[in-house]
Amino acid sequence: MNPASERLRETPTAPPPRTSIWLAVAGFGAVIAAQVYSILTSPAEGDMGHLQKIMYVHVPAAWMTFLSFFVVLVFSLRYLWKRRENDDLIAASAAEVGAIFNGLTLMLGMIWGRPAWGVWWVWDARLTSTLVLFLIFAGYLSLRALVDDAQQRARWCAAVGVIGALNVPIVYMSVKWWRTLHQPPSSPATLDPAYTMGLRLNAIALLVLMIYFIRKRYEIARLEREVENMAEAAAMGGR
Amino acid sequence: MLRPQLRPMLNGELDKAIDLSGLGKRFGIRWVLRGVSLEVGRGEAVGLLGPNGSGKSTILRILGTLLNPSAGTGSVNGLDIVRDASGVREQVGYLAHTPGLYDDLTARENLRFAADMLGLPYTAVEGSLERVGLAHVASDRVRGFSAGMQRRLALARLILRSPRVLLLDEPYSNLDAGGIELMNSIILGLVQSGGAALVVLHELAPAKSVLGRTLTLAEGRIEATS
Amino acid sequence: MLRPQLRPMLNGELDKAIDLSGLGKRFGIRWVLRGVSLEVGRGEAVGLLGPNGSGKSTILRILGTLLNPSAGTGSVNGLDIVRDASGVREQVGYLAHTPGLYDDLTARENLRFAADMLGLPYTAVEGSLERVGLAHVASDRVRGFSAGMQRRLALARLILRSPRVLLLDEPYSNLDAGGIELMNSIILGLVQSGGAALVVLHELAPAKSVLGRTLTLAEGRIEATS
Amino acid sequence: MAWRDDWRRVRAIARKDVTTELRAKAGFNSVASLAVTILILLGLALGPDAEALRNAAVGAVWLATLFSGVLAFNRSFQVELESGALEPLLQYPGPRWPIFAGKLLGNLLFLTLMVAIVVAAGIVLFGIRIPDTWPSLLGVFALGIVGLVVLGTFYASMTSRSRAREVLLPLLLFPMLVPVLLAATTASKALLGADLMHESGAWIRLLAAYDLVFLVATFIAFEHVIEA
Amino acid sequence: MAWRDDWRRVRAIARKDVTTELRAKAGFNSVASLAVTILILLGLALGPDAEALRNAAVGAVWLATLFSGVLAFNRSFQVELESGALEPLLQYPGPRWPIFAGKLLGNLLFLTLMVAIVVAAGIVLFGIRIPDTWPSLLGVFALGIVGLVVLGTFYASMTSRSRAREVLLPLLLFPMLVPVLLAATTASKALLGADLMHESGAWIRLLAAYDLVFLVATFIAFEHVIEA
Ligand code: HEM
Ligand SMILES: Nc1ncnc2c1ncn2[C@@H]1O[C@H](COP(=O)(O)OP(=O)(O)OP(=O)(O)O)[C@@H](O)[C@H]1O
Ligand SMILES: Nc1ncnc2c1ncn2[C@@H]1O[C@H](COP(=O)(O)OP(=O)(O)OP(=O)(O)O)[C@@H](O)[C@H]1O
Ligand SMILES: [Mg+2]
Ligand SMILES: [Mg+2]
Repeated sequence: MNPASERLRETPTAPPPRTSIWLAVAGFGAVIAAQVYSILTSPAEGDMGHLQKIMYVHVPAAWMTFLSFFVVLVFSLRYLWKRRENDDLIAASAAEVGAIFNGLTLMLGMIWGRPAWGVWWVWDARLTSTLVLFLIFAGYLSLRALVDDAQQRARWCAAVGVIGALNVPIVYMSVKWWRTLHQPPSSPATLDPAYTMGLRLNAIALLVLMIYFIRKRYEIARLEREVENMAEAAAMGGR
Repeated sequence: MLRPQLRPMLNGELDKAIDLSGLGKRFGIRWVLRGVSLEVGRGEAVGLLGPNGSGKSTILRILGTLLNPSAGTGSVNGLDIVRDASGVREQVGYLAHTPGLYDDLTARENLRFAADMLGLPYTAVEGSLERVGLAHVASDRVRGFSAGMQRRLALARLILRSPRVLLLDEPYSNLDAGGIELMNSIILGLVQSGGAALVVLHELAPAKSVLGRTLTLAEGRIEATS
Repeated sequence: MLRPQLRPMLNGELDKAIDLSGLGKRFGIRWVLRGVSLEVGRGEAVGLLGPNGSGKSTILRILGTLLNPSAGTGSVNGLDIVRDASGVREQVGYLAHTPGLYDDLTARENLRFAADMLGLPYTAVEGSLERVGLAHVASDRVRGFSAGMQRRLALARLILRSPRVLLLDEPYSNLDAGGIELMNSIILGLVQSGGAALVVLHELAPAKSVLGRTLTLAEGRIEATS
Repeated sequence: MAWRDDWRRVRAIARKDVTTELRAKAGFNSVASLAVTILILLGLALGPDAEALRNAAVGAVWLATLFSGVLAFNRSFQVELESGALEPLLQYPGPRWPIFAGKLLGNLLFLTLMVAIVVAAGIVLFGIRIPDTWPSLLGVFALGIVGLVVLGTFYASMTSRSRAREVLLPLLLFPMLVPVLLAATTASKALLGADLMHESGAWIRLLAAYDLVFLVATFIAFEHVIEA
Repeated sequence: MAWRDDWRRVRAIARKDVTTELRAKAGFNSVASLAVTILILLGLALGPDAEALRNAAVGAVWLATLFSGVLAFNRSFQVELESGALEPLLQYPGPRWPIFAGKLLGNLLFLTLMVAIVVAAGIVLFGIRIPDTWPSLLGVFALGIVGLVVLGTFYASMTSRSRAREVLLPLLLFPMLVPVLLAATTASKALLGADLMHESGAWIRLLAAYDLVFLVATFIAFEHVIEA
């Protein structure tokens, strides 16, 4: 029934990846550099003043959210197809990291919204869909936490991950219509070219950081499995 | 994590009803089965003993494709229990600790549901109700059944279609003298027709007449054999 | 509701640990027990046999104040099981088909909870864990316990406080040889100290050494006595 | 032949679920009356003035359906798990999709009936008046129910096997159902406002797409999910 | 002496419940985030325009609390039933009220935390601004929670023993809680509208009376209800 079930019990034989410290250095370094650059170069924005600089984290964070959830989709599919445990672990790591970026986007957005719009929250399409996205993957994570059997957890979460990801565009569209059918969305102003460069740099920096986080999280997961495999060796060895 | 010596040998396997080699199972990081190898030939009923918590039920559940092994391989009538899970399901009949019946359905409805799922005619139902001696309560809800009555009904469902390999987990518990006789006659009938049975039990007495040999499980391996 | 001849005789009852007279119980309109009268004296362990669905568990549940009788009366150490239900609860220890443990608590936590409810010191807990041979898994969650391990833990909870009257419903099922011995030693210890036990079972073998006499239940009445 | 067997399985499961729902004292009746109760609570909480209520009406109806529907989905698998009946179910030879299809069918019947009742109650309580566009309104509800049931049944097949099903299911399900909720409510509002068709038309198309996507996806995914 | 024993029982039960809630990972976190999810669903269903939302805010907060609270109550007894642990619990000698008191305590802790989170979310999402009358607002919430927990725990002790608990409990509970809901929402609205104290004062007195009555009543009734 299940494709390639033979590999289903196979635990990775290759040693777990060693995420080099340099990746971390590069990530954080790039972030700092990008921040410094963009803060120095960007003019104080008209009505928001220097507050606008939140954007340099807020927006890239949002992009990274989408990206990491795309990773979840890809690797969940791959797990269902190949049934390799690694794919499940990567998907899980990406989901956690994505959730964090998602939360960051929300937080910064709200912190920004308070002075910018005078309220913490508006039921704007982009905001709402971001929030729903967050909920979807909060569900994904609590499901992970709740299932004990490793293979069952892997299969269930892969399914939930795929189906959740499928839903993201539908959610976005529906919320958009929901708004526009009533009044023009009070969504964030689209960008003034003066900021795009800084934004790009920060995006790249956060991208490196994201890759580092996911790899690190994956490495930890793999090490946990290693412990179990050693236990297996001990158990099965004495024969 | 299969090590070479754990791989199955797929040749000359066809005279074996059940064949486990190097079976390992862990829950979390705790290894409950540490390389169990056992064979049950056609026309043989084998008893499986062992202290509480030694992993007997776990073996049956793996053979019943309800659990996946963590290591090693197993096959039923030559079908791999992981790759051909659905094929194995056609062969085995698994009787668990818990009867697993629908409390709000009557005895008859429970069996008719099973018949539907198995693609069998309803006539088979009445027969097996007779056989387990529940015909007189056939249209009572299961909720009110006593422990033993529920075991009997589970047994009736088991023999609805005649499985070639029976996996029985403490089949005699809750059964009265009549029930024990019934159980034995079923096992004997199967064995004589070239089927096989693996019977988990603690008290040998009731099964004396039917078991060819018994294995004993301890520390996650087969220890004694008699 | 009580027919005259079912009324209890309240004199000279104090040497009896368990005394049922004319006990009747119906579920819906079906009478499962139709006038069961039995006595268990101090220092006596009595076996209760009977076919599946004959009402054995029902009798124990009534004695354990979990069910109310539909007719007749009963008393434990002279306390009426309906009027002095709470008094009876102090006396009896009831071991049911199902262990009734908290799956998310560890073995130790389960017993400590019992100790809290009973007003006993925690030191008692370790002792009875030792006694039932679960000390090595004392801090594992019960969820993962095997059938027999759960029975053992239920037993440990039972002997935490020493009840004067034990009501055991098929106490040997799921238990391995060691477990059976343990169970017997507990029953013996109780009867020797002047307590009493009513033991429901199907297979006499494991209990041979401890049961004074056995009663057989059929058609809702006590039939044979040996 | 094989198809006939599978179809028999589907019917068997649907029938069993319906039977048990009708037998179990707290079956359909209770869920339905709970839905109405929730509707009333919403009415009370959203304050007395009639104007606000009429605007909230449609949303309230759908929320009531959602909140009580979740219970129905869980129950449909809970039946299997009480007394471990799921294991025997998985033991039957043959494909697993009939199990899903059967559950789906059962829940569909169940929910359709329930929605009918809730809507009736909503009409009475919130003084909604039925527009001439009621056929397309029916369409909206049908599509909404399908979306609800498909995802609900699918997630229930997992959550009901985990501890804390009654919490986990809504937690996973509700965010997924946001499009259904929005589409259904907005489209219904539009139609009730006797609005121009094309306005709600977009929503109806969205719902249809949603249903289609997830019907296919869940049927594929179920095989993987149901495995032991 | 006897009192000390009973108090020990109360603590033991409360501790056990909290422990299991924390262990079963779908305990508090999930229930809390479910509450927030429900809050958002309400926001979505009640349409985007900010004015309507601000009016609905208080009601939404209370509804979210109600709907997710029900789950908590059921869980607290479900623990007993999962593996027939209720029978042993009833077998223990001594009075039964400590069982009720223990459950009550556990649920009270649980719900207070949850409400705190829900309110915070409500403030952010619906743009509620905190009035100077916040102390009496706190009072309203405290009283509301007590009323909710007392009746919820009591009914759960009955319903959780029937199969369809997740349906039966809200079915019985919600109608009983109508006064709490009305009083809590109206009083809160009054206070948020920075209204004259005496307006909400009446409601607060009502809540207090309600709590008192049912606290006494349930404690008396429990002994009878819990019996096998
Ligand atoms: C909780 C509140 C907020 C959330 C959840 C949020 C979410 C997002 C997301 C998901 C994006 C990426 C959209 C895309 O690139 O497709 C984004 C972009 C952006 N956000 Fe926010 N946002 C929030 C508040 C704000 C506020 C208050 C401002 C400023 C007034 C703001 C300004 C922007 C800008 C300028 C962009 C880039 C727009 C573009 O790329 O066209 N956001 N936000
Ligand atoms: N809650 C109930 N509702 C309806 N009928 C019941 C209920 N409990 C028991 N019965 C009926 O009472 C009869 C006796 O049940 P009981 O469990 O006492 O039998 P038993 O002697 O323990 O059988 P076993 O040896 O199989 O355990 C059975 O026929 C059963 O159908
Ligand atoms: N789902 C599970 N999670 C964790 N551990 C488990 C699980 N199922 C079984 N175990 C562990 O595996 C071991 C074997 O369990 P199993 O039920 O196979 O024992 P058994 O031989 O059937 O014992 P018994 O004779 O008491 O039934 C036990 O120690 C148990 O703790
Ligand atoms: Mg076992
Ligand atoms: Mg019995």
